[in-house]
Amino acid sequence: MDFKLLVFWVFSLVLVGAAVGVITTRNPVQAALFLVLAFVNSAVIWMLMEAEFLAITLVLVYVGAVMVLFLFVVMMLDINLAPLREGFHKYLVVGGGIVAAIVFQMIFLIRVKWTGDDKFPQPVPKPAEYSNTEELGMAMYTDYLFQFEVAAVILLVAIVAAIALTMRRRPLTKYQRPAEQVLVQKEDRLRVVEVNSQDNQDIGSISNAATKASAAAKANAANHSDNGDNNPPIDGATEGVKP
Amino acid sequence: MKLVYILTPLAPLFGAIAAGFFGKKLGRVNSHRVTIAGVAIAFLLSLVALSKSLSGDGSVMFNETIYTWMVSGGIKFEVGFLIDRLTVVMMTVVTSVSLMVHIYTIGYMHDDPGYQRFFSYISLFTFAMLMLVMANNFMQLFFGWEAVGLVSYLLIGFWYKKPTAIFANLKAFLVNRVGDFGFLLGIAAVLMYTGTLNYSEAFAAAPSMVGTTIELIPGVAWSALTVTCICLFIGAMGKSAQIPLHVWLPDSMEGPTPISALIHAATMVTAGIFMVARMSPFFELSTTALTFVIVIGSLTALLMGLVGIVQNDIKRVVAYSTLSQLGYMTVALGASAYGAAIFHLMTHAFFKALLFLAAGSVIIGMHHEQDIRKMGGLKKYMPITYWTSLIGTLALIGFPGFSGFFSKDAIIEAVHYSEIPGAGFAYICVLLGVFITSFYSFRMFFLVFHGKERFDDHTREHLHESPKVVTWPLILLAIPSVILGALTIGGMLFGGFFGDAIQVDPARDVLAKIGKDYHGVVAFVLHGFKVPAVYLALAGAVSAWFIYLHKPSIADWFADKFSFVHRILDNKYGFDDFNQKVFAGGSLLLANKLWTVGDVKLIDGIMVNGTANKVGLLSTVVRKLGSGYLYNYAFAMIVGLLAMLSIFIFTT
Amino acid sequence: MIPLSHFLTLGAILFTLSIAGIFLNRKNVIIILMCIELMLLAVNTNFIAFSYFLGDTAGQVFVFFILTVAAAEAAIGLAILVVLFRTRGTINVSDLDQLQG
Amino acid sequence: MPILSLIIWLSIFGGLLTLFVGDQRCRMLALVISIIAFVLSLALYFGFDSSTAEMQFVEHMAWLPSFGINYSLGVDGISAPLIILTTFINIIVVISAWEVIQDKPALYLASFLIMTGFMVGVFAATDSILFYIFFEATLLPMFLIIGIWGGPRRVYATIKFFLYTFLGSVFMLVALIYMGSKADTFSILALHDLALSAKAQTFIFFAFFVAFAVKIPMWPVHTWLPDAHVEAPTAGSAVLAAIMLKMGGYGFLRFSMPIVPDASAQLAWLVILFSLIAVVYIGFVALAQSDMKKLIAYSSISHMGFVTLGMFVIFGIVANAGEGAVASQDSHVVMALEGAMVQMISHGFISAAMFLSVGVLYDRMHSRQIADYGGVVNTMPLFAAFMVFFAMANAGLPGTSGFVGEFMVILATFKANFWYAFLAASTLILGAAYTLWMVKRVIFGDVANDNVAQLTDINKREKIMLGLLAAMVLFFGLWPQPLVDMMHVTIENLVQHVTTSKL
Amino acid sequence: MDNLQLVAPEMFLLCAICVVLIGDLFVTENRKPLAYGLSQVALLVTLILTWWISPETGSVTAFGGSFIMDQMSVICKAWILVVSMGVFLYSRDFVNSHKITNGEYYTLALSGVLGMMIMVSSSSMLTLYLGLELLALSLYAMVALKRTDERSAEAAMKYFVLGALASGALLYGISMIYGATGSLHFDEIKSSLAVNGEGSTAAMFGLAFLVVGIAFKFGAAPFHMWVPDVYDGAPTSVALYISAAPKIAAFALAIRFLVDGLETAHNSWQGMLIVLSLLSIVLGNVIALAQVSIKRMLAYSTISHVGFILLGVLSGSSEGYSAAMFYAITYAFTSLGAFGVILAMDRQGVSVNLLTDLRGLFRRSPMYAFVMMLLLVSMTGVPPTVGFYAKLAVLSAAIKADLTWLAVIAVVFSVVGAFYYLRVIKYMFFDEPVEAAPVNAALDVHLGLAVNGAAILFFGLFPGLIMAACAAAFGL
Repeated sequence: MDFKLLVFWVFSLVLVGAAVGVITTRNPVQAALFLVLAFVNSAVIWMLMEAEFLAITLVLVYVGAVMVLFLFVVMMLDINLAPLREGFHKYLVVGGGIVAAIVFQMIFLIRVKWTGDDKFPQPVPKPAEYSNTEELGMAMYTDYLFQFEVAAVILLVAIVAAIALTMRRRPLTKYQRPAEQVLVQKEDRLRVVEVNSQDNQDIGSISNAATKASAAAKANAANHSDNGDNNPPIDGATEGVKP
Repeated sequence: MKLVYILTPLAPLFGAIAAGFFGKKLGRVNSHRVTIAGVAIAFLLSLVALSKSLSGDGSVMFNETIYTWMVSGGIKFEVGFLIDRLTVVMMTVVTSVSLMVHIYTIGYMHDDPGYQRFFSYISLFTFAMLMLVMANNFMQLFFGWEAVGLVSYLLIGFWYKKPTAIFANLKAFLVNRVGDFGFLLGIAAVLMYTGTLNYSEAFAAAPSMVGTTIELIPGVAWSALTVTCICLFIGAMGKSAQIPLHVWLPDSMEGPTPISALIHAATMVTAGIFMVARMSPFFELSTTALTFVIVIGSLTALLMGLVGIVQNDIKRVVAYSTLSQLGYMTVALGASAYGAAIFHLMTHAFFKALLFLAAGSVIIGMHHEQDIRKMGGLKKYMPITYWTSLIGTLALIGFPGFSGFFSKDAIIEAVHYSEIPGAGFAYICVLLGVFITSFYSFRMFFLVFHGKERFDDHTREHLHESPKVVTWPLILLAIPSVILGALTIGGMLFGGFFGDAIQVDPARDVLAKIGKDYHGVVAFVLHGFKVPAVYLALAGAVSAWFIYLHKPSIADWFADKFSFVHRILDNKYGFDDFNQKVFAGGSLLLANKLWTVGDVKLIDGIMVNGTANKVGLLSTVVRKLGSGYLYNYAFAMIVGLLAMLSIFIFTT
Repeated sequence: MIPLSHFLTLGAILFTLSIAGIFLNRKNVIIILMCIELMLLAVNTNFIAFSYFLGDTAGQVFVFFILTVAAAEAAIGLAILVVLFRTRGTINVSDLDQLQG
Repeated sequence: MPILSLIIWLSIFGGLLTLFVGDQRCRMLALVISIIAFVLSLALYFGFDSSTAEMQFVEHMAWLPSFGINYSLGVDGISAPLIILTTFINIIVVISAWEVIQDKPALYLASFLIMTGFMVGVFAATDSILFYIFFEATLLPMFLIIGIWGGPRRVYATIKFFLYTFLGSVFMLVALIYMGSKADTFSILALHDLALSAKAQTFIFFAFFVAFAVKIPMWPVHTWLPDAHVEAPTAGSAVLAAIMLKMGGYGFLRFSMPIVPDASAQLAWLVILFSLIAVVYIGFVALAQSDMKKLIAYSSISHMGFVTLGMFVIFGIVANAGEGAVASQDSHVVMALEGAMVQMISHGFISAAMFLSVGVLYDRMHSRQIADYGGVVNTMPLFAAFMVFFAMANAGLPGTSGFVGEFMVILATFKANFWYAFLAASTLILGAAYTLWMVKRVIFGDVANDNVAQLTDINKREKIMLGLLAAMVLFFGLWPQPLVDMMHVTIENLVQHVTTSKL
Repeated sequence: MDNLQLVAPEMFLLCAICVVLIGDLFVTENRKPLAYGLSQVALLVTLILTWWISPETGSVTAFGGSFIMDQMSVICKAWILVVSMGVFLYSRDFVNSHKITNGEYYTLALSGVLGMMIMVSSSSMLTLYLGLELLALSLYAMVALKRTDERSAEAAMKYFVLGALASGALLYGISMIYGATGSLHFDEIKSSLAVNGEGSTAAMFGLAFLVVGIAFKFGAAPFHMWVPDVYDGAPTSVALYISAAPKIAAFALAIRFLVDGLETAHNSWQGMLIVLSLLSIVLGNVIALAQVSIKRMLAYSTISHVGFILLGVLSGSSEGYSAAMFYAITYAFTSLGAFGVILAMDRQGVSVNLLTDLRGLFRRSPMYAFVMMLLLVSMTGVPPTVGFYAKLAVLSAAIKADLTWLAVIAVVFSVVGAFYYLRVIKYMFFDEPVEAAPVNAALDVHLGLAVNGAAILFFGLFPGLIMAACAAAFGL
């Protein structure tokens, strides 16, 4: 047996096993791990087809990023494991039957109906200096420039969507307002107060005023954080009055 | 002359319109003036036509189209007049009787709030009847046919507050419609086989119909002529109240008396007789049809006379007498003695109108009491009415010398001579009928005018002879009732008077056979004493005298002993009950069933709403597919995918 | 040598397993999301196989973009999942039946 | 001058204008528009050349060239009388609504005006798709009229009405498209000459049959009509009976018979059967009604049975005429068709009149139950006279227009089969029975109750309305010739078409 | 023409998206309408640009043949933009009053529009896929955008999972077709299939999956399950968005794949589409009968209309395609109006969910009732509204393709459909209102709806205007 074929068989069997694991396990963490296994295995199979760049990407992006994201969510949501519902097996029979029928049809079509193997002779080996990455890169930034841009927009949309959907402003969180901070004028922050040093009572009143001002500022900040979109008055961001 | 003919029907129509639409403005007096003037003009013009006709040779005087109503598919629907001897006789009878009735009405309806309306109606009737008799085509005949039916409907229901009146008028209209139904089919048959609606053309084409057959029931071929004639005759049965379509006529007595006289005795009911006489070229070609006619006629003549014996309403007695007399006429038609039928029609018109108006006079005198059991001895209070009634009654029973005698005897003789199947039966019937006629006529006569006074004192105080406007028409009608028969029998029956208007197969021209023995009026009267009819009539009169004046207890004894027969007669053989239960009730039942079961349950319930409900039900079931569960949705998609794949696999 | 049909068969099996996972799973939406990733993996395998046997880069490029989109999809999917969890307190598939009919 | 377009669009835009002028001034405006439309339609009569079967007042404009659909109008002897009838009835409708409709009169009148435009369009269209468009478009205003101003069960009635007729017409649409794709044109006249196989003809026949049978309506798809009539406001019933039903009859004449003559001949027995059932069965059903409008509605169905009978009986006549007879010269064939047409026109007047008469009573007593009435003649003598007159016309009394068509059809039918004529003629009895029985119970007799005692006789407006109709009924009863003249040549030409096999 | 010049509308829109996104961050709360205004301006300019650069005749491609500008794409884009402008107009007040994050809503919506534009203009499977995903992702997010609403989240989740499943199937199909033909470009696929019959089995194999993807995007039965749930659960403004322009995009998707790419396989996909079309028409109409929620009712109605669109497509003739295009375009417009009325009514804190909420609208605001009636009548397919011609056109195409039986079933079920449309009219016109207050929408919404209704009628009288354009798009 050809070594490559052996590799294919081994990895693809593990791959299928991992896939079965994904769909049958009850524990989402296990499922995620099965999926990681599947990805890694298929990366190997992709290697067999000389798609090195994509194989690496798969491992990096998928295993490294996406699956981590999945795990994050799994952990974050703290989902309790429930037993399989009654009647699952009954359903399994019907569903399994349908699935079997589809698999059967697909394989029948691929292997019996469409004997395309002679149409696709084994590809000639690439020369030594061939770089899969380079070739993909060339294609990507020339022929597929437009699609590349679109893909970028898709990512943008994903970002916007993910943020729009999940970001929430907790009522008690305090935020900085950079625009307002930048726009702050000296007059907003500084108030020169005439102080009559001889009059004790005056001093008392000043310190009173200062505490009042800072209390007001705090109240303001608290109010604003209730609704982050509010546009607070400029002086709302004062840090208090310097005596 | 064309103008004369056009004016004849239009004059009464003008009167009718004037009185009908402008009656309020015209007022009572002017209304009756204008209508009477209209009818009088019509009468005079009829006389002009009559005189011209009598001076002619008996051929058709006028046969022209006045205006074309419609032409469709080459078939002309026209309004036109055919004036021949038959027509002029009818015109004269109609207008003269109508004129009398108009005059009489002034008195009879004097206090009625619908005075103008009434005049309008009877003038309209005169118009319609004239259109009917003057028609030269079937379309116009049918028009007149239906129009007189309409006026009859309106007049019977003239007192629209009276429940019995509005019941009677609906009944009259519907029963007439049954006849019209046959009549229309007859017309359709004529049109189909002759291709024309014009009399002369149709008659000319009639012989070509001999041998044509029609399969009403698959496999059984009927003579087209027989079918046509019977269909036409069904029309006549309706209008002329032959069994079993006679039921409307007694009830129609709910209308004012002048109407009973004009429409339901003298003119409208004779339309059927006239029509069959007019159609003689057709009827002569079908022995079967004639047999049918004669049997129906004789049954009517006998059975309706019998019912007359047990009636107590003065007008109803006369009405049944009318039915019976119409039966005579029909018998004459069946015996191919068309002339005799028309002759009897004419004499009957006068004496029956007379009888009705006399009855009306009695009713006026009795303050609208119509039960003869509550009368008696009126002779001394209403002499004119008494004497004219006597004349009418004598004419009716066919007392020798009176007009009725001539016409009735002619019919009896004609039947006697006739060889058509059913003639023997008819002969027996008409002979019996003579006795019965005489019996019930005098029964009524005696009960009303003789014997004890059975009314109360209050009535007696007001009891007096009717006003002149009532009595004069009586007198005027009494005259022809006496002399008309004698005057005209020779000319009308045996002189080939009708010319081409009536065509009789020479082989069965019974009138011609009688005519051979006819040697003048006196001889005819004398000859009358040689046949049983006169004696039967006298016997009837005597028995009536014996039973109702001499020994009234016999009547009760009879009623007791033969209660079964009495009940049958009282129930008029159950025709009314039968119709009411089976036809009216059955129709209503069927109607309700068809509606509630057919329409509401089957069509609406099951088909329409049922389908809608099924779809709705389906909807509520199918919507469960959208279970809300993600895996079910996904599953559906997978099944869909499988389907797509399968389609692909199994189609390539 | 490995024939093309082997790869395709592998892809077909993976694909079918993943859709089976989508409708067999009644408990956890997050596993469904993983199944979707698995499905894309199957498709990618197909593409790469074709690209390899056709000697055409386009297939690999396509895979690249699929990976990109899949990442975006995962992000949005998880975001929706989070929203769902926040509002409903569950991500049990059988509990998502408010909308039906 | 494009008279047909003018009538159609004057009515439609006039209707819209009426909607916008507001409830105060809408009545006068609507009246003026309806009268102008009528006067314009009279031009169709006076300018009509009755010596040709060609389309007249033709207008043609490419409209949807990619589909071969044209805006083409024209009238012949069949459609011109119907158009005039439509515009005439419209005037009556406007008059009838004058003070009766207080709720949104502008919308009410606008609906009727717009509907008139559509209905004229139905009769004037010579492009089959254009025909279909107008045919369908009429549903909508009627739907609203019944739904908004109707009686208590109006929703059921109006939805039933809409769905019934819609279901019928969609089949026709498929048939039209099918033929259009075969003929590459939707011109009706071109479809007349389109060669079609026997099988295709049968399918097309049924498609048309369903559409028109529902519209006319024929038994057993008639049950929408009583409901719609009963619930519709008076004028709605009048228009429904007077015009909309005629679309079905017109459709048979314009589409079914000439386009699929062989199938029509083959299946004529079916139509005749249904027609006779309509005459007899429905006649009985009418007898059982206790609601005046329902009774008249059933009577309408029964009368329309004569229309279909007259149309399809011609195949029987032709069959009976024997070998070698030329159908178009057979007087009975022509008479049957002309009878059907006359019956349609006449029924337009009579049924409208009957419904309006009931409306007059309803406006006063708010009841349509026969049992609630009795002795109306005592308090409303003039009205009673009208009612009896129209009842007589409904019963087919000679001298009224109701007689003419029935008479012709029965006469002609006899030639096809005695029993056809026999059953058809039974309407003489049944028609009289249900109509006059109703009249007896409503009009005659002593004053039945206090409500009747307080009735007031018809006012000037109602007099004009009923008087106009009575005049028309009488006119066509006494002189149908102008009507028949108008259609004669067209009918002969049609017969030619219908009796020429396409196979 | 220059590559960049050809994609100028898309590029502009992309820039505008960024501007809206960023601009929204920097404006203060009381000037939030800025995002709305910017979006409208962006759409308008894009529309102008689209017309500007559209070729007179024929088609122009760019970016190595993966982007195409032809008659069809121009018309579809123009309509997508116009409809989207309407969508924004009608949903503005709803978005404001329901506290849906404003800037994100418009950003995502515009991204969706961009996705649709890319879809209709793509001439390679890759471009098409990316456009599709751009649209789909935007939609998933938009459905969930009302974050506090659990129904909204549930709908989004369902939509997302099923959508991903469908796009997976679509991708699988694409991969098979790619394998069979060796190309991602439609024109090459077409020529390859025409030459090389052998590879067609694989292409057909892929076709089955492709059809699943297309059917899902359309919402055709049995891939329709998401439609009612999403319409129902999503904020009304988003439901409006989904129901309108994406139908045009879905149509383009079908045409690009099935006609531009796989027209030679017409016989194969016709059978599949017949099943889809039939099921959609039957299920859509039948289930809609039982609905009490107006949005669900409209959803099922949409499904049935999709059946009609497919009816045109499956005819496999240029007439059929143009008919389907006409149908899709006019339906988008009709659906827009219908949701527009619901949105306009929604504003006074009275949510319009049930059909009965429309009760007595005629007495409250006759104009809205009439507009709604016209729209519903158009959906029913009764002349003289534009919906009739749409049905006429697709039926005509189907009949010409000898599918008369299918046409008959379709019309019969459209009669079933008439019932539930009539029921809505019944509520609006024949029933008494629960509350008498008239609908009080902003003037421009008022105007927009009036124009919308009038257009239904106007194009009902002069359908030739659009029809000619649709015909021209397919070289007729």
